[in-house]
Amino acid sequence: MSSSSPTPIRPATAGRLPAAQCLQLYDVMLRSRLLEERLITMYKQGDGYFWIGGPGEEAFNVPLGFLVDKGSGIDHDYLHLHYRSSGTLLAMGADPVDSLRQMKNVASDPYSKGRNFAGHFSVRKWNVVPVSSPIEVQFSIAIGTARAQRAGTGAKGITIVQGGDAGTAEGDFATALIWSSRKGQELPMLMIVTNNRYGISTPYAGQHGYDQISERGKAFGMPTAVVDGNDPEASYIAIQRALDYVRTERKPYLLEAMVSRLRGHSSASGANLAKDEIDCLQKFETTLEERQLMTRGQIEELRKKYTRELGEASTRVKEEAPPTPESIWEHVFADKNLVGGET
Amino acid sequence: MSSSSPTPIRPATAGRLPAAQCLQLYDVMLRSRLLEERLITMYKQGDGYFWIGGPGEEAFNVPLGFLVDKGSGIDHDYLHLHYRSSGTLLAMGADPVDSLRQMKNVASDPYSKGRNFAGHFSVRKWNVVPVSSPIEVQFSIAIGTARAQRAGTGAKGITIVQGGDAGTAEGDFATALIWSSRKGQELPMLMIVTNNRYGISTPYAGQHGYDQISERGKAFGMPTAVVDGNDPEASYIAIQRALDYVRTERKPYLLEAMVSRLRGHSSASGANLAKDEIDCLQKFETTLEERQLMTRGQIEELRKKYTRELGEASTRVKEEAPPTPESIWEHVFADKNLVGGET
Amino acid sequence: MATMIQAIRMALHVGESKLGVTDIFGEDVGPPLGGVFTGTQGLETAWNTPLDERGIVGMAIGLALAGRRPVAEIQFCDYAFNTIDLLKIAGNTYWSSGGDWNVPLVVMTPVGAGIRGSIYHSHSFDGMATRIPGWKIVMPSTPRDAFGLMLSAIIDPNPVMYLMPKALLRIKNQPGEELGGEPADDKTLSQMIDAPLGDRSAWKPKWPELEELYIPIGKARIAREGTDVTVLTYGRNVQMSLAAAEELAGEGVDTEVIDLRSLHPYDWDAIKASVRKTNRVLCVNEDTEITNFGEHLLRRITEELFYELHAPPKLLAGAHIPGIGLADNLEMASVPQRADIKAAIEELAHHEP
Amino acid sequence: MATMIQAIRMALHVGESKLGVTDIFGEDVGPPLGGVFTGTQGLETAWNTPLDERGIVGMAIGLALAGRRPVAEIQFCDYAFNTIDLLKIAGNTYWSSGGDWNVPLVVMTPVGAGIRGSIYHSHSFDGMATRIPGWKIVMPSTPRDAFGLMLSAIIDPNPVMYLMPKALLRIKNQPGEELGGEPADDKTLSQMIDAPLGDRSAWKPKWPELEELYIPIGKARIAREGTDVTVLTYGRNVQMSLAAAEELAGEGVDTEVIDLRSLHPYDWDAIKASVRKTNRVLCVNEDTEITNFGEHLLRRITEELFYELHAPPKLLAGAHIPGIGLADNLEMASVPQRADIKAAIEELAHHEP
Ligand SMILES: Cc1ncc(C[n+]2csc(CCOP(=O)(O)OP(=O)(O)O)c2C)c(N)n1
Ligand SMILES: Cc1ncc(C[n+]2csc(CCOP(=O)(O)OP(=O)(O)O)c2C)c(N)n1
Ligand SMILES: [Mg+2]
Ligand SMILES: [Mg+2]
Repeated sequence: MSSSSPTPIRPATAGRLPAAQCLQLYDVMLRSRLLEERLITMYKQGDGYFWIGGPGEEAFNVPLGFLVDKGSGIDHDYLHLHYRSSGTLLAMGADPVDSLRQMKNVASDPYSKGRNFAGHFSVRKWNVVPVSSPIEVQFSIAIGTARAQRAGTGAKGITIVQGGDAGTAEGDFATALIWSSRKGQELPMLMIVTNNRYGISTPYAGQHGYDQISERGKAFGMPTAVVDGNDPEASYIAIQRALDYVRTERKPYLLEAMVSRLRGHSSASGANLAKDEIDCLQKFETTLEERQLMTRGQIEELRKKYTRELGEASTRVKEEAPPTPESIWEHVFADKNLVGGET
Repeated sequence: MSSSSPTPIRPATAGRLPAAQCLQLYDVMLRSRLLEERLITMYKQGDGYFWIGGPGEEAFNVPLGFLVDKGSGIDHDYLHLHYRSSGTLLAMGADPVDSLRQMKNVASDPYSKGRNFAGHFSVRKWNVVPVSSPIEVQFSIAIGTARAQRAGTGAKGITIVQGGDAGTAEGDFATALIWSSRKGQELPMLMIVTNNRYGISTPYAGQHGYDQISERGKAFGMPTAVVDGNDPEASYIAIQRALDYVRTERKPYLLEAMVSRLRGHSSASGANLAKDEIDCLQKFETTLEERQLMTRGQIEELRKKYTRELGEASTRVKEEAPPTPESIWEHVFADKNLVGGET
Repeated sequence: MATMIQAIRMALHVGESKLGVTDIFGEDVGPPLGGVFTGTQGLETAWNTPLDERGIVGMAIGLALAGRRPVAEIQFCDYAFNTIDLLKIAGNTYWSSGGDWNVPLVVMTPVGAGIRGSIYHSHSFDGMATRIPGWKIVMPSTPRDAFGLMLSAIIDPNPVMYLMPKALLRIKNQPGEELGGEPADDKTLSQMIDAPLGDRSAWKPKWPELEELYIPIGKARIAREGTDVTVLTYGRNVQMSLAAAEELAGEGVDTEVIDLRSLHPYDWDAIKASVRKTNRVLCVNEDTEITNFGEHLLRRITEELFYELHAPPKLLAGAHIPGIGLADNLEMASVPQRADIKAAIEELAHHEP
Repeated sequence: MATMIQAIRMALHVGESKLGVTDIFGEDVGPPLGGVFTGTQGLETAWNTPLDERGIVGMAIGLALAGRRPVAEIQFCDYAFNTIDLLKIAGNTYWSSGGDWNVPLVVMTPVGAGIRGSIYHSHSFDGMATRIPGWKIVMPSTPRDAFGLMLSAIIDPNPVMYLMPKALLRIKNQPGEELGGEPADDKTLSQMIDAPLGDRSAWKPKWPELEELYIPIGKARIAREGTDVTVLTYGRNVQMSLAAAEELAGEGVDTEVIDLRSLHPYDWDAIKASVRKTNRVLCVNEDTEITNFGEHLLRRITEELFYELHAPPKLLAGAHIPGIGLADNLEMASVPQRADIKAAIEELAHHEP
């Protein structure tokens, strides 16, 4: 399984992307969805203890992954993601089998060596800092990578931080707003809130005093936007606009994406299909069909192919070795300054 | 030393209060200022280890004290203050000698039994919850008394919480904004920021992305206002307006008062007179003279009288007994539910 | 026979209907979910908070100061570590104000490993909690104690931390340990008080008439009497220690298992009496082993009962590493398992001075 | 002879000018103040943060992840308790990511009593810090160690907590303990590196050319050799213990004082060797006594060296109460004083098995 690199071409029709790019987005959206479905199956079959992930966020997260300036160090983008970001990782070129490994918590899991839950990515070579379970702490940490990028080397690297809607009630969200907007010390940071209108079971209504989370940014003098996160083209364009601003102005931007939560919060709430949510993948398939970019047959073909590949991969992963008991003592302290360039 | 009760009369001239009320405000402002000066003297003479207090905030804090609905329990106002609130306490009727006791950390200190720093009030019978040193935590705690008052008994009791400008960078300030403005669950809470444009040594500029702290309230749909906290009449009127709103609407309000810091941050920074700050007391004296409500002679007379009284009181306090070593073990656990009405 | 989580829910019901509890709140605590472990389903006064643990603890303190009776939940103790300053304030307000304001509140939170919860759903909180003076701290190991400790926590005029051993939330009372008033049949109880799957908007629980039961804070329970070795433990490890003790009984080692139930104040008399009898002591808990509450117990035992000890006292605790890993091997190697407890007891029993 | 706070400042200067330190920050750390204890005056890379400890710790982690070398200050450790979750993340990121990202940062913070700091400027942090795996923790008791431990902390690829004993910040090096390169005369040093009173906008420090000195993390210092009793301590209590030991020397008790310097990892070899020699051990620190780091040390000593002990090992620590009161009587009764240490050593020395 491989991934191709992005083709950031300006759309011909307003709000539309070129055909090739649509197909490219669709391809990764589909693989991302099927990966999540495979993970859920693994969970249900007892090949993992917990599932959480991003079905319903592909139309936003996949474009994000394509637009990231991928690389290592302050000249490239840092990503402080949360646990629904498989679409972003796949678009960046992650191998889905590694997600299966984390699900099965085998020793070969490159993200955590069998230590952490599914969806908890860590890819230093691409500046993807470890996803950690506590909600919103990434917003307090992101200001640090952003500050490192502020002085700047002339490169366009920025910091991207993402979290859910309910999590913005934590003080860490306010921390990011405050530290990123200090006058004369602004930080090059794109803050993304993926709003699925829920925190586990708690609906948005009655939890917030504003209609959109993005309103929180206004007092801080930063540009804000809300985008339909179920529309991959609109998302691509909105992300690109936000990134352009942050890369150029070296100042913060708050982007809110309205997304769906297609399988509930996590396996703890059953991971069953939510019937009352828009499915961005289905919607985009209809669009592609309407524009005659793909036929239903081609779609089914592709789905089958990826489903088969993922099925085979999961069979292989199940045979991989678990971490040893003694391995708990590994990586308590570092001997080398890896982030400082030592190897 | 005693205090008289407030006379909340609507001002005759716009932005002006009736003469009697001006004199009443001035009286407490003066006593409050002289109390702080006495505390600083005690500190400088070695009769206390640390001073922090409110010289420069009298024109705001004294009116606040007069406007509080004073009493015990949810039918009255709860006060979550910080360490510059002596003016408020004196206006409510606190005996200045008790502040001297806390300064000298004698056993008779009613606020903390010699345990806490000066300015750390606690008066359960008036709903003044203990001032604690960590900045801004009062904003996270205040939502609780406000929620208890939300359901309401028909009474007008509300929660008042106050802190400095720099402290609003703590997540607790955001917590108060968020929890107080939840749709359908709004809290009757007046949030006050006394903005002296400093956090210890750090100036406002470059620490905030907005010109006024009050802008932070706007995203939450709550009314906000900025008042000249060096003008006791303007402050009185602004506080009254804010209180009226909160009492009636049972919803939050954010009020920012621009105040002076006349003796620096605390004794740690010398407690010396700041020359470049407006002195609200001097200013108000000039006003009173101009309006021919007081003569310079009367002012000097009053100042002398209070200075003498405080001097005598401090002499007495110095003779009072320190807490015993064993007393450290007292009040670790309560046997009775005092806040629940047990006596 | 109620499970532990049902017992907690029923205790909260007694709390709100008879003991003046006014607010039961936390993330996902109110309808529709009623708690991620079902602990607050169907309760009258349960409501959902914003996702903000600092707000939750602050809210609890404020409500308490205003004379209400709050029970706040932190969804997992793993997420309480940004509130330690506020927990300290709850614990120091009565003392700092020289006895002016007490702070009667309960914070309940699930703790510990045993469910493959990975790095952030396996934390223990006993080490942290016992470092915060001014709090009482309890931790049940049976549904009956869970019920009785909750009622005691609710009526206490101080802040009480109620630690819920996650791995035991579904265990049932032993026969003879029933709560007064609970239906004999599990299914009946479940139909009465467990929320149905699917739409719950019209559902209302039917609470059984329960007898009030107060397990006093500060009193341990001798979970098993024995003469050879004392095991001091609490929560999840009580059940494990009892199982290990039963195995060892067949091998001629007679173990006394003390379930502390209260971590602060703890039952020093019970500990002392047991150590005087067995002269050998093992302390078991799941928290990381450096600066561990068991080390306090053992330090005090060593200081005060030095000449009673016929073997070096022993601590069996969590590995001192940054987290508990997800894979079976990792979790099992990170916190004490029954076999580890058994081996430690054996070693103590057979130690020749 | 540098004071401890001058030594720290000079170490930070060496850090930023030679060891790659890029950011020294915290509340009031930058100009004009340069730290509430003057620790960061005149440093090139010092800057002021918003009043937000969570932001400060988060910033440090983020900077570290981006390959910079941050030194963050929490103005008083009393205000670090709302950041424990973030400190845990700094400590677990390397482990959680299976060795992918290390987090090289230093957090420095003043700790302890001794200045009549009342409830919120007297806290200790050793109990808390040692409960957070993945951190190294150091605490100097002399200016020389303060300098050398800071340099070691800066070059370490892990998070290092640097605890500054508040009461010792103005003490001077003993003769023979000078830093290589510091001017012999105090006044000269002060004129070179202490910011003037009043307007400082034009002021620049003149840093002496200092030799680099690395006190290894994990190595204790035998502050005083002795044969009768071992005192294990660190920070402020080292000086007190030495004074007590000197008094007792006149009374025929020969005390060994071990200054741990590193709390994690700690120097088990040095501890073991000393206990084997003296057979009597006292642990002294200021933190509250329940779930105290000293209890870990004593627990391990008791477990591993039980038969070496000729007297019950003893802990002298802070009273387990919600705060340290302001009045002299209160502070003195709340944390160990020299007389308490002396009495405890004496008791151990004269204990008859
Ligand atoms: C600090 C913290 N508190 C609580 C939790 C438990 N928890 C996990 S996900 C979640 C809801 C998050 O909602 P939101 O931020 O909207 O993100 P979403 O899952 O909807 O994408 C909660 C409460 C947590 N992980 N961290
Ligand atoms: C949580 C916390 N962090 C740091 C401090 C130390 N400190 C005391 S006052 C202060 C500045 C407060 O500034 P501001 O909020 O503007 O209030 P002001 O003193 O100016 O009235 C600081 C940093 C503290 N008391 N609490
Ligand atoms: Mg959500
Ligand atoms: Mg200020």
